[in-house]
Amino acid sequence: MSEHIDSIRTYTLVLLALLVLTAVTTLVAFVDLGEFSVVVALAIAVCKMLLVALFFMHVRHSTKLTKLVVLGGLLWLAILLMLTLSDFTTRGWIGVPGR
Amino acid sequence: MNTAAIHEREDYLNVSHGLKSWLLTKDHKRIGLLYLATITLFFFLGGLFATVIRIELLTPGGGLVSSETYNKLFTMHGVTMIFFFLIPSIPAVLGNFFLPMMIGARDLAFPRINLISWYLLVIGGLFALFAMLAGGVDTGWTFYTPYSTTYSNTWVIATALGIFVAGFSSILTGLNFIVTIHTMRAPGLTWFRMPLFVWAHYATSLIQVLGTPVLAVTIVLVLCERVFHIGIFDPALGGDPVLFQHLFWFYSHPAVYIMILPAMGVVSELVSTFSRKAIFGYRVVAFSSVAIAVLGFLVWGHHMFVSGQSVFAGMAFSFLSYFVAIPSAIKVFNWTATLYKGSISWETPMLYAFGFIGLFTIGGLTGLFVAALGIDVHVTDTYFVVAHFHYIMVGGAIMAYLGGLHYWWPKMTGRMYPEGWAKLSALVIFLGFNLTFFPQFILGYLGMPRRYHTYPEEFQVLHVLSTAGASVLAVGYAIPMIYFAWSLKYGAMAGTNPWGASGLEWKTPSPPPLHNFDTTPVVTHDAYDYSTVVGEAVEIG
Amino acid sequence: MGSPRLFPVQASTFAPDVDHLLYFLLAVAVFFSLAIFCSIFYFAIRYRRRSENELPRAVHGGMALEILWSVIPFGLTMVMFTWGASIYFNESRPPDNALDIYVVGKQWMWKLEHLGGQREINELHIPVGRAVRLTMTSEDAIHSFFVPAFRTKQDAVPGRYTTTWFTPTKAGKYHLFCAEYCGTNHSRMGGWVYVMAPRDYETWLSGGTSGGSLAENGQKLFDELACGNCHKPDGSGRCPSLTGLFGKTVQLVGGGTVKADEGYIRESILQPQAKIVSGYGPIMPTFQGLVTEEGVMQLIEYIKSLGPPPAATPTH
Amino acid sequence: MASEAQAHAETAALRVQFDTEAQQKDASTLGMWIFLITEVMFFGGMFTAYTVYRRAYSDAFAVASSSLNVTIGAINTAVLLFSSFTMVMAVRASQLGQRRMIVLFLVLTLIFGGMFLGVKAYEWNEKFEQHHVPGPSFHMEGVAQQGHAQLFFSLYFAMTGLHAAHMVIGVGLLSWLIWMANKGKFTAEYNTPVDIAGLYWHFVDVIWIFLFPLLYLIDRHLPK
Repeated sequence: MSEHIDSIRTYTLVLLALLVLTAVTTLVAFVDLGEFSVVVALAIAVCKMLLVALFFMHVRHSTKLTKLVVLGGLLWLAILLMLTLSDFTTRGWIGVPGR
Repeated sequence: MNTAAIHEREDYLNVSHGLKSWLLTKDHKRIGLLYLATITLFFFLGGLFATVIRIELLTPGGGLVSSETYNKLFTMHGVTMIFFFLIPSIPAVLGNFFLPMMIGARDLAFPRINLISWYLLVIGGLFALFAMLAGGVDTGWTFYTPYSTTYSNTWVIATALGIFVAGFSSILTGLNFIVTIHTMRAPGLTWFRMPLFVWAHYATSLIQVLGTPVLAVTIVLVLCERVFHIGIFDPALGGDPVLFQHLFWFYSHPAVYIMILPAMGVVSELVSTFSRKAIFGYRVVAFSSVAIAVLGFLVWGHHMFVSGQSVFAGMAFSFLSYFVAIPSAIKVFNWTATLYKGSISWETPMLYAFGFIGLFTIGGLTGLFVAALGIDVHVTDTYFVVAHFHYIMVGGAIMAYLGGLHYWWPKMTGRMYPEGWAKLSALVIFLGFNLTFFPQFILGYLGMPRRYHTYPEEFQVLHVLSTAGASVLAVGYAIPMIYFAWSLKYGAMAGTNPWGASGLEWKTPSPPPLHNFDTTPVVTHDAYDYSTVVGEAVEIG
Repeated sequence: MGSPRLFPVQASTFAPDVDHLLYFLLAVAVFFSLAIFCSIFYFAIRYRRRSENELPRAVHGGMALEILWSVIPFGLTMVMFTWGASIYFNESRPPDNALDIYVVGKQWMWKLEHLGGQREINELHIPVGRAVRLTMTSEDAIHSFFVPAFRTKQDAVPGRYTTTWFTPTKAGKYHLFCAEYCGTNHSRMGGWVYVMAPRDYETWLSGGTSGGSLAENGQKLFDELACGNCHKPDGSGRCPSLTGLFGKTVQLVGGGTVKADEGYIRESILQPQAKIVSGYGPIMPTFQGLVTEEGVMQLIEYIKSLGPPPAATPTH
Repeated sequence: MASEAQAHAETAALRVQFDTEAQQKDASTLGMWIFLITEVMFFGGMFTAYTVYRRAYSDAFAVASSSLNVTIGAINTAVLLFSSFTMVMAVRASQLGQRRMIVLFLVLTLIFGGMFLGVKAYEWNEKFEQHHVPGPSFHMEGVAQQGHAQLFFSLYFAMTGLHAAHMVIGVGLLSWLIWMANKGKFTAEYNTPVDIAGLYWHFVDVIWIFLFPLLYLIDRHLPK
């Protein structure tokens, strides 16, 4: 079994990065960014997710299949969100209640 | 098992004895049989509900049972048939039994999880049974809010919990299949040498794994609302009942493909074996299964054209729905083309396959009707839809399930069933089915709404026809029960390969040994290569 | 209705549209079904197994055929989609001059209210040849307003408005059903739609009401609830003037806009904080629980009656 | 594998259905990843509901969100991140076959997990005291549309509740792992259970990484 074993240093750096990002996302929430505050919050969350997935969950060293599974899962989540929103965002477009 | 001949050899049935050896088994074959017994019970329970429904509908005024009872009957018919019979039917019985054998494995990747899956189905089933015995549930199998959360006074919670638990059974089965197919194929068994049954189950498993959790969480939210009064879908708080429908159909539309894809897999095996020919366009058929699984996730909104969903979402969902029609059509064309210049044998499983193709064609084509926005507005929530999905689920999935059961029965039990009776019952089922459900298309277009206890008199003639068909259908379903049971003791001994089939499961004795194969097979040919099966072959065509 | 029939009566302008699409689909379905059935029968007999040792020659598919039988059905389905969607789009857009009727579904009856204040339960009287628009909601579970002869159906959803419309083309008496399962007496939640010659309809209208018109009742309710304390007609109150509001585009706090239609007004009465008009504070209390769905509809009609959308400057 | 492969005696390190340890490990890892995908979809349903309602009722959501204690939330996030770190260190120790270190890091993970749950329990309790629990007694200052704020808290409780339920399952898994590790069951050759339990734990962490900004950090800048 040729597992790739990361160094303690790597893991520590990832932890630090995660903590810093937590602090950033908390602080930036108090800044008025208008519409972008959601975008920034989510972008930071995605970065943190990537750090955890790539390093802590070893996706970095995983097989193509594992990566495909991860991407597939996220894609399906996107399908659920996008197609549901396709209803909620287009309500009222033709100006007839309930249509 | 009354002859000495079979006792000389150790197989999965006689390797150990006693109730405990079954209830704690990790053998995928025994678990398959446990499922078979379980879902057969649920099938007859669901059938019983259907029988009362059909008798009730003989008269327009509704004299046999009260409205409350009638509403519970159709709800419990749906819940039982969908969650406790159709969803587990082919995957959990035939898939469990034969998927590992078809890929030359000794078992599934996670035998213990496989057993847990069965227990989850049983536990879920007991919840649902409890609800039914305690007083029943009347929300319709769709559990639409706010009726299910606020207005129904029936056993919604127990039933929903049952479905929740059974959902995890389905998830774990799918997970097990995917991992097994990825990691446990016999040497030489490349993806494009796999039988189409395996491809179909792979696609099915994707849906089980990706869709079922959304149903689970939706049920959790409904339960939260009903039990703790924290309203996620409650209009009084500004919640949107249509959101529930989105989440529900995100699973429940693909769930139709959980039922029909394995059926298509079975039919591919049957058509190939009984015409002794490789499936025409093997790769196209294999990919079409995956395409159906993927595209099936993009179309759920077509259940909601009149729900208050936006016009544009409705159009998008209608558009996407037509894409899923194409891979289904391709399969039908390819099966038909496979028959061309084949060597076609008219044994019972093949009759079921013919029945499947015919009924699925009608069910599929009427699917085009209900996907057309203009028509769906008129026919949604009418008997047209009822007829359409019964053509898919009963005419499709159950025909294939019975076909598969007949086909693999000799392998599972080591015994043949009586061919004459089997042919007769196949014919009776086909005729009874059409008589039951064809009139419902007409009823639906005339405007007869579904889930109606009473109805205007002008619909009575068609309802009577339908009930007449249902009684024929009931007889058709009873016959196999009897002769299958009979065959366990009196059936002729089945050889290793009674049909001259090509799959790996036919290269090991009937019934198979505990670990399926004495030595792991090595695959050197494509699927459906009959040149090695037929001795002294006479080439035709 | 006489002898058993295969197709329902056509009694609205949509009915023939829908039926024509159905005929097309039927033709396609029959063609493909027959093609498949006949092929299977023919092959199954022509190529039946004659000896146990037969081995058909393996055929490994033909891409040309696969493409052919993918592309042709796909083309046909796109015709179905376009055709069906265009009917649906029509069904979604009521004409401006349509006759307005308000519908409230509740377990287990349909309550319908005409602009003149005539109320009906499980019956709807409408004139032939005139577009009718239904604005619907539900007081409890989801219901669905279904008239097979018109080929229309629309869910009535609690908490919001939905709309459907039709133009009856043939006088007569047609079934009205609830098509969305709603509990015990779901199958009895229905009645009749009476399509009448215009003159009969006028007669019916004049004999049908005792109270005032919908707008008049709305005005009474408006006064009872003291809405006018804040919503002063000249705009001097703490809340926006409602004169000429209906149909106008409203500027909201935060920069958005919304069209003042039935849905918006309903929301503003029951959930006033959801959309705040630009220049005003979120001070209006909710009237949820104080006004029935029918009351809300009367208020809407009253607000509609406060003049057409002004062509020029709106009040401040 | 050799074609002559036959069934062998079953051990934890090599179950009877597999031919090699590598095959078994691949299967277990893939199995866990697929399970995590189902979890993504499970939480996905709630994220969808959240998105729909936040879009519709952004004002009420902002006020309701701001009533949550952001300091506690941020600290709890950090606690969970620490637990992920100790978990990955436990996995590393198991890859190196260091029995004592596996136990140590698993115990640390367990402690951090327990802390997180403790803080969560404190926060929920606070909600009960403040009448921020959806239901007839719900009341929230500063929101005219009580229903919309209730929707926020319904989602808050559903999402954090199910997240906590996953944590509790994780704590159970950790306890079992600690017991097994202490018995010396895991070696450099056989450490799959630690590995896949680690995947699960990190996944639960990732869910929280999204829950934190979505629930605690909506428009904090707005004047209240």
